[in-house]
Amino acid sequence: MTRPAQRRRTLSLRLLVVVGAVGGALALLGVSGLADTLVYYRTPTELLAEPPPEDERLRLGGLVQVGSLERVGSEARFAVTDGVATLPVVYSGALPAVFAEGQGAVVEGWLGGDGVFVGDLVLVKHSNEYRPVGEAG
Amino acid sequence: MSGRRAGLQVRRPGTLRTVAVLVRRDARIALGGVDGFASVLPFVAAGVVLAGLVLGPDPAALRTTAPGLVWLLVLTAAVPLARLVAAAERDEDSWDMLRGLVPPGVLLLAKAVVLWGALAVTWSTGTLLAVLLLDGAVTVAGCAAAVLGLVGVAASLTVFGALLAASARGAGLLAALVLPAGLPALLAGTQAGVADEPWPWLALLVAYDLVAGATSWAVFPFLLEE
Amino acid sequence: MPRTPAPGGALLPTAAVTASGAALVLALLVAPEDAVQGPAQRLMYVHVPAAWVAYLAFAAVLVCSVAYLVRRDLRFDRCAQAAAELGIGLTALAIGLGMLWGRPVWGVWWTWDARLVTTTVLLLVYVAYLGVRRMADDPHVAARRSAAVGVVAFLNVPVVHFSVVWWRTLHQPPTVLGPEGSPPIDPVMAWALAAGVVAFTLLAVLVVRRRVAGLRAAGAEPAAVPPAAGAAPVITVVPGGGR
Amino acid sequence: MTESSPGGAEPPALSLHEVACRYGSRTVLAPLTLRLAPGAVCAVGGANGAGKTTLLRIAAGLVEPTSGSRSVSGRALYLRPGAGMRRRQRAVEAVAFAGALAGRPEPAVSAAAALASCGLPEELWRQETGRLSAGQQTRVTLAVARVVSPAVVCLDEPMEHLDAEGRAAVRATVAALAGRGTAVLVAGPEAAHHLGPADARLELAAGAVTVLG
Repeated sequence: MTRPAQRRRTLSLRLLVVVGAVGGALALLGVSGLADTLVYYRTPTELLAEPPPEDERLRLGGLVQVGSLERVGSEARFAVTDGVATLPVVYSGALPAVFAEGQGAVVEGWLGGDGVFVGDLVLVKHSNEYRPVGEAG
Repeated sequence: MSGRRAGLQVRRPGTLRTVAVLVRRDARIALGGVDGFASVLPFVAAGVVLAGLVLGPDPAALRTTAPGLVWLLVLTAAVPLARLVAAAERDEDSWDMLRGLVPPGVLLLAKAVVLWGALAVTWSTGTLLAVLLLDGAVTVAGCAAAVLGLVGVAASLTVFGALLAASARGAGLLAALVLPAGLPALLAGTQAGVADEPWPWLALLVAYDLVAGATSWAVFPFLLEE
Repeated sequence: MPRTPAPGGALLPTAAVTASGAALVLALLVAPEDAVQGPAQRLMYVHVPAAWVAYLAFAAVLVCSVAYLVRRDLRFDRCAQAAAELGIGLTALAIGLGMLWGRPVWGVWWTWDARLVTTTVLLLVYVAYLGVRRMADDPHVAARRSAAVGVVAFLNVPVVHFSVVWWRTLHQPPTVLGPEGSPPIDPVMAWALAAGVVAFTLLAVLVVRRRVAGLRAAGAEPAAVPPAAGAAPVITVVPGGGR
Repeated sequence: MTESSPGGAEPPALSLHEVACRYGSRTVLAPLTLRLAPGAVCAVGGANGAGKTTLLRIAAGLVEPTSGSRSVSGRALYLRPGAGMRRRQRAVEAVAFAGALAGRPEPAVSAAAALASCGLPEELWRQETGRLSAGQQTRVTLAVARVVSPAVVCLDEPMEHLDAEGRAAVRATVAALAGRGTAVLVAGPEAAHHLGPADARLELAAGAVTVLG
């Protein structure tokens, strides 16, 4: 109470150390390649390079290949691509309204032995781009 | 009455010496009885055994959940372990003497070392049981992650222990603060043991230790004030 | 301390109402419909400002906490509490609106994605922060402890913000505060978003100010009478003075 | 007791300058300036809740005063009877621990000497302190004060639970500490009667101090 000036000095030293530590930590995380560690979904390239065990439930993410979507009854077939590799997907159920060819999607399911991904849940992964109708790229 | 000096003039012992003295005392107290630290180990054992029962017969499922389970149990056990910092001292009226004799930074360091030891024993016990009962695996990276991750957990826990000391209420709130503060350790500690490439996770843990250590050091003296 | 009328009188409320109206018009009428997401995207004009102003509120908690630790003035403590309450409300709003937005666009209300989980943890930590405030009866003790927690809790904010950059998530990376120079957003949409942020910020200032006034009234303590100069008895004790 | 030390030749062991303590609007301790020279003994009396403990804790640096400042020429220790030890420590270990923290070169040796001077029977030295009686625990606390031997010792209600022999041990310890240059503040309900020889006797009532002489 009596020594605010002194307290301010020691506190600013302490804050400086904290800011330095946070900065150092952020820098460390920036260069550590953390991006490949906690993955919400895997890409077709990764799945083809390292096929998972057949009973493992996983998420496949990428762009829905243009021209690949066909609906047969309640079943939908399409291909998910990351620009390098492509995986065919079969899914039975209602697709989200926003789902479209050329858009991002994440499919939950299993990779079958025949190389076809059997999905039971389709999520749309939209990009961070916002464009009006008619201007979409 | 000239020439009288104030008390016996004795040099303040160095930081490491003080930490060693405090840690030795706390270790002796912890090993000497069944309350406090020792009651945490049966809890961890029960957790591992019950998980084996709940998760069923599939060895693959048990193996994959084992590291995360151990970390979850360690973080849960951390809540009662926080009492080792100050609440136990205050209950037995030794806290005032420690505050009088040990500077805040040294006290933080010593108590964090004590907690690190207690957490490390807890983690090792849990991991050993997971290996024996759940067919879990121990990897070098997993152990390194434990060594690193528990540093940050111990630093945060020391702060929460000081927070807990002054109030009997609020232990539940403490859990709401400790578990998120331990989230990086839970996440990276679990993943480092199973990932092909543990380095990013170990880097995350180093960053976590850095931040947790610096902030704990920055705020600890304010929690000691009355 | 005497209650001083707000500087500028009704200026701030007027500005807040104007900005809110403008944001509403821009978001609902002027801004074009998103080519991919359709009308659901308009939730962005509320969801994003709520999240940003929540960050801002938590930053205010941090600043007020540090200020309290330096000055030991309960005014800063009241500001910290009001800002934390607002931040919690806005974080909950952002999560709720995000769920409303996610259901039609992603296809799910909730998923175990790094951004969603870290945001929820952020909410829990600040709820616990408010709890810590109630752990002590003495206002200064409560203020000191919660200030310490307020400093530590803020560490969650960068984790939430960077979660979509560090990790591969379902949540899209930041559009405006991203690492790239030019945000990939239509200019009219960007204006609507900016209006939303301004409106939320002004409303937030209003709410915090009201709440601080309420807290001051609730916790009003009669100003301690400063001791008259020289009133303190001076006692010097030396050995051998007794009998 | 003297009102001013001649020339102030010697820096005080403890100097409290216009310290006051308020809790909300309630005054726990009215502003007070108190200087203790090395080796001075000051008894503080007063009813429960009169502010004795607050004064002692401010003096020991455990409580930050609401206003005013404090300076001390070395370490300060606040001790209640039974304080300074963990229940599962043996008596001699507890005292040696305090000595080691205070920087005693041979803590175990000084601990034994301190316990002997405080009159704890030797067969109890290796007893866990939690199993000692309240009076015996007080003697361990006194031994802690002796072995640390700081610039200022604040003893809060040391005479509680003590028989005549125990009170004599407290007086002897206070005298020994003062002889080594430690300034001692002793608190108890009746400063005038029970606290032994003192250089000054203060009486606190509702946070305000009166000097008894």
